Amino acid sequence: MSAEGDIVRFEDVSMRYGRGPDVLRDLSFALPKGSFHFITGPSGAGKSSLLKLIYLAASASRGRVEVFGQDARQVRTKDIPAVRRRIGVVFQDLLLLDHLSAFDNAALPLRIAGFKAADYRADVAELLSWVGLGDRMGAMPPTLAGGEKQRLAIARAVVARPEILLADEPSGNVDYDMALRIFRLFVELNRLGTTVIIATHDQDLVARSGRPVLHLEHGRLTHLPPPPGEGP
Amino acid sequence: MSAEGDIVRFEDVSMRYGRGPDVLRDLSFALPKGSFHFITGPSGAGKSSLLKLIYLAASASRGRVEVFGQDARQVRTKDIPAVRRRIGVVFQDLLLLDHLSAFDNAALPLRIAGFKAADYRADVAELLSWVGLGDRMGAMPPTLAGGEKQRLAIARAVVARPEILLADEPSGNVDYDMALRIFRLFVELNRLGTTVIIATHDQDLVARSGRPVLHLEHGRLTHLPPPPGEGP
Amino acid sequence: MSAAFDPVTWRPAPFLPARDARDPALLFVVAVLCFLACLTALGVIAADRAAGGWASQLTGEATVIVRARGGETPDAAAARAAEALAGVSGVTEARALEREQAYELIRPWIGDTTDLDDLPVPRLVAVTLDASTPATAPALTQALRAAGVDASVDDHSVWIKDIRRAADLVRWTGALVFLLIAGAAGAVVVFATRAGLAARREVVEVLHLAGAEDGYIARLFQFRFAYIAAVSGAIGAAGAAALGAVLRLLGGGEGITPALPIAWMDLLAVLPCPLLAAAVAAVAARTTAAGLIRAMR
Amino acid sequence: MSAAFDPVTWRPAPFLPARDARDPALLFVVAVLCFLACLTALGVIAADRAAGGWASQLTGEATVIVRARGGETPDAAAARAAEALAGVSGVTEARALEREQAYELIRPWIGDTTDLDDLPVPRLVAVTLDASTPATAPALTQALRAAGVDASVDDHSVWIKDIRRAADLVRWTGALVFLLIAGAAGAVVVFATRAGLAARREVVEVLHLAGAEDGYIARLFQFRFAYIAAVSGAIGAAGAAALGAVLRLLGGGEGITPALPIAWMDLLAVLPCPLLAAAVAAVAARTTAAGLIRAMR
Ligand SMILES: Nc1ncnc2c1ncn2[C@@H]1O[C@H](COP(=O)(O)OP(=O)(O)OP(=O)(O)O)[C@@H](O)[C@H]1O
Ligand SMILES: Nc1ncnc2c1ncn2[C@@H]1O[C@H](COP(=O)(O)OP(=O)(O)OP(=O)(O)O)[C@@H](O)[C@H]1O
Ligand SMILES: [Mg+2]
Ligand SMILES: [Mg+2]
Repeated sequence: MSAEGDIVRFEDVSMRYGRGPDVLRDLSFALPKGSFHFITGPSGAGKSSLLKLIYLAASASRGRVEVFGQDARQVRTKDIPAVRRRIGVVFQDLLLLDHLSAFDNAALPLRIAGFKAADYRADVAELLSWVGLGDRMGAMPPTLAGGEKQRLAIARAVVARPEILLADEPSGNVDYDMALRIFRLFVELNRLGTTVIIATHDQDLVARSGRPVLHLEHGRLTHLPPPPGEGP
Repeated sequence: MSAEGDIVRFEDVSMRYGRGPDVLRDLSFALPKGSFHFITGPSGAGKSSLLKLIYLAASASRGRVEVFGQDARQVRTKDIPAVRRRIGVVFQDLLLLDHLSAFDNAALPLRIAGFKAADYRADVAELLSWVGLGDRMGAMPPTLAGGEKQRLAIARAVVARPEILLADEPSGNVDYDMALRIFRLFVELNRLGTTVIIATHDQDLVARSGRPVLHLEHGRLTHLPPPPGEGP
Repeated sequence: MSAAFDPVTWRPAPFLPARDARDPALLFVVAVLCFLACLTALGVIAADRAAGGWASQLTGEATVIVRARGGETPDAAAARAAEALAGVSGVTEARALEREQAYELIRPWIGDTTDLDDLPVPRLVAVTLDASTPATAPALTQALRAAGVDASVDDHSVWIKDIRRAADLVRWTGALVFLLIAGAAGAVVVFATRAGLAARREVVEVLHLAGAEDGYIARLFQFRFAYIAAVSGAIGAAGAAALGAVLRLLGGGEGITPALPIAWMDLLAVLPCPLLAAAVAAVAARTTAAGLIRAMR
Repeated sequence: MSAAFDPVTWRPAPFLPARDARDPALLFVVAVLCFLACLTALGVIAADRAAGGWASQLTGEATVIVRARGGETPDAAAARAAEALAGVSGVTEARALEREQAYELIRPWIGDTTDLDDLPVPRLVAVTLDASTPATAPALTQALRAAGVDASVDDHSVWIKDIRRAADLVRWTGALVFLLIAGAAGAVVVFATRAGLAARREVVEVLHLAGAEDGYIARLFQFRFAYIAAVSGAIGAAGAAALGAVLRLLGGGEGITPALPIAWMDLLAVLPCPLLAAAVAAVAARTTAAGLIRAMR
């Protein structure tokens, strides 16, 4: 059963794509509400796949995934959007809409959540400035530099102050200073109550942050997080 | 005039997109044939733009760019493909073809150069194994992990043993061990005669490599490369 | 460039690329097929009217040939026949024709003659029938026999059968062609919509992953493609109506119009076209979007 | 999965996604329009034949009404007329009809009579004309006058004018509709090809950046889309030919076929359709690809 305060819980979770081999095997862990974790591991270890299970874009082939205290398998199809709106995701391949300006891309979650433009205009502009896109707000993604696109994807993920933030390799295309700046943004968000989970190869950042790490190798968890139940 | 042995030469080069501001300003440098350089600089400094000038996907708004001893401006449109076939590029956004298998993607430059499948089959398979994709050769890019896609893009860039290799952030999505492995691949290629130019944020790699660095800030060169003319 | 961007004046852009709404391929294909469908519809209406016109012209009248008998003069016999026929229900008017008119018709058979009185030239009675309840040939024959007149009735029934058959042929062929083209237009709307939507897969994906409700996404596409189909349907319909109007004007009394008489009111028949196209596109877009979303979960 | 992948048996995959070649939207739209175009072509051919048939039936014969004069018996006059007419160049055969046949034609005018000999019943001569160089009515009249026969010639010229006009109307309308549909089909091929190619922009980009020659890229698209158009053109043409064959079989002697007489050979008229569609698509694909490449440089 889900412990009070665990916002994400995996119990003996395995996962595979179609009829392929298991890319995640027997994962068990729990992330308390308001925690801040890194997921590390070599390329192909299953980091992105693990995040997909959390934002309900894939389902476990065995075991039980719980998000917001609900069994992922029990969430009805029509309730998935509501769950997704509580989760912000920085996708590894960004998934920006090329025909929308940076500003429109960043504002997208707020529009979907039904907010009025007048209410969030200033917030979006401020956030974009914060990630260094203040003078590129009207630009379309194909005209942005690689690191600029990545920062835009981060802005979009955090703009609606989600309860869970999943970031998949959010600093692969930015320099170290910018990576630190982004990390500070995540820390700030975490301080306001968001549970943060970051998949990354940036060992430096992981080491300096002093945050707990879930390390995957070939789909298996090799470093365990601190025992669950010590939520905020 | 172009010094003997300089494979890339910039003379007071500025560049901009459309009617936008200059993204590169007054760049002057020369890269000897067979050299190995890094290009560093914060996000948006103009690294990718500089590489575009070399593979003729953009042209300078002022100044003179020379590639293979020819003025880029003088290359006739119909001769561009021939120049491009001598250059391998790892694009920052990878540009893999989603409907082709990893193997087909990697073999693409060889097919375009007119080689017969029988002649390169084994080489492509060996290269893919080398970058750790030995068991994913039949997979389509959308089913590859982020780092796997990046390694595939690298394999495609080097497969035809180009005279110049341009790699734009080639290790943003791979772990440190894999980044080193890729670096060794580039070194190997360089030893065989390829001029290598890598744009990256990975300060660690740059520092450990001991190779010369072109550092860009706001489109200006701040570290100069060693004086030209010491090529192989 | 971005220098011109001011967040204060920013208005949300449509989630679907505006240029898609001007997608020339979709617009053109749907417009052409709607044009052809409307044109066929106009043609069918006109052909139907033409056929109806021929038939009613023929059913509206009959000719009776009266032969003088037993000393009666031909003219007297014709007058008596006309009188008898006028009394039959379903006859509006019966009028004995002049001797010369009757002679004209049989002249080839007897050659030029100056002395008409010498000849037993039959007389003709032109009968105008009631349009709604025309008298039948047997009824006319019956009345003539009752009046003791030797006459034969020609109600054009042989002709009418042929005309009716030709009219039915035109009507059915037209309807078939119309159904074919309208079906093609509908199918093109469906497929073009599906193709257009498949190209916007990434919009569906991003919105879906960002937590947009399925109905919200489906509605975006539904309105967009309904709008495109309505616009191209309207273009096609307007084109067909314009061509119809040109034909109407060009062929005032002769030319194409007598064969295909188009009335100004007929042009209104193209009105449902944009609506139908929009409805088909809306349903196609909705179901396709729903399918894409299902595949993504 | 990748476990099944063996580099030794690997064969290069086509640069353009194979599923594009089965793009249902493009296939269907082109097939439908080719079907309609071919069907119209068949219809025009058949209508042309029908009209030609009516006209040649009428132009192939003439009727001469012979009136006895100056003591000659009607039969003798008719025989003399037939003889005179047979000598006219452009006449294949001239045959005097029996008295009864002539009487049948004028019976309505004179009523039932048992004593035919009492009546000055004219005689008829049926003239069969040479199909290629038919004798004209004036030539026949001339010959009859020369032979001193009192006769009138009916060469159906009134009817022929009407028939010719109707035939021309059918022919021109058909040709217009055909041109419209064929034009629409061609334009659809062009636009569908452009739309399909725009969706493959990234293939053009990657090949271009990898150093593929412009002609090489253009050719990929050219062959691909020509192939698609040829296949759908063939499907449409086959459908039209099949429908034509069904109509041919259904309406053996009557039904639709007399009005639209389709010959088996006519079905061959659909053959150029796939070729034309392929040619149009090839040119469209080539120019579009070239345009995309130019925009990329
Ligand atoms: N859609 C898919 N279909 C099939 N296999 C997939 C799919 N996505 C990922 N895989 C495979 O699953 C394994 C784990 O992939 P995943 O993306 O989770 O790795 P990752 O840890 O995120 O790697 P990276 O650091 O390179 O992004 C890899 O072997 C990958 O090839
Ligand atoms: N196609 C384009 N149109 C307009 N502006 C562009 C275009 N591509 C890049 N830019 C702008 O030019 C500047 C330099 O971009 P460039 O991609 O060269 O940077 P970079 O050094 O590669 O950055 P990164 O490390 O983030 O990839 C940036 O401000 C970027 O927004
Ligand atoms: Mg990943
Ligand atoms: Mg870049």
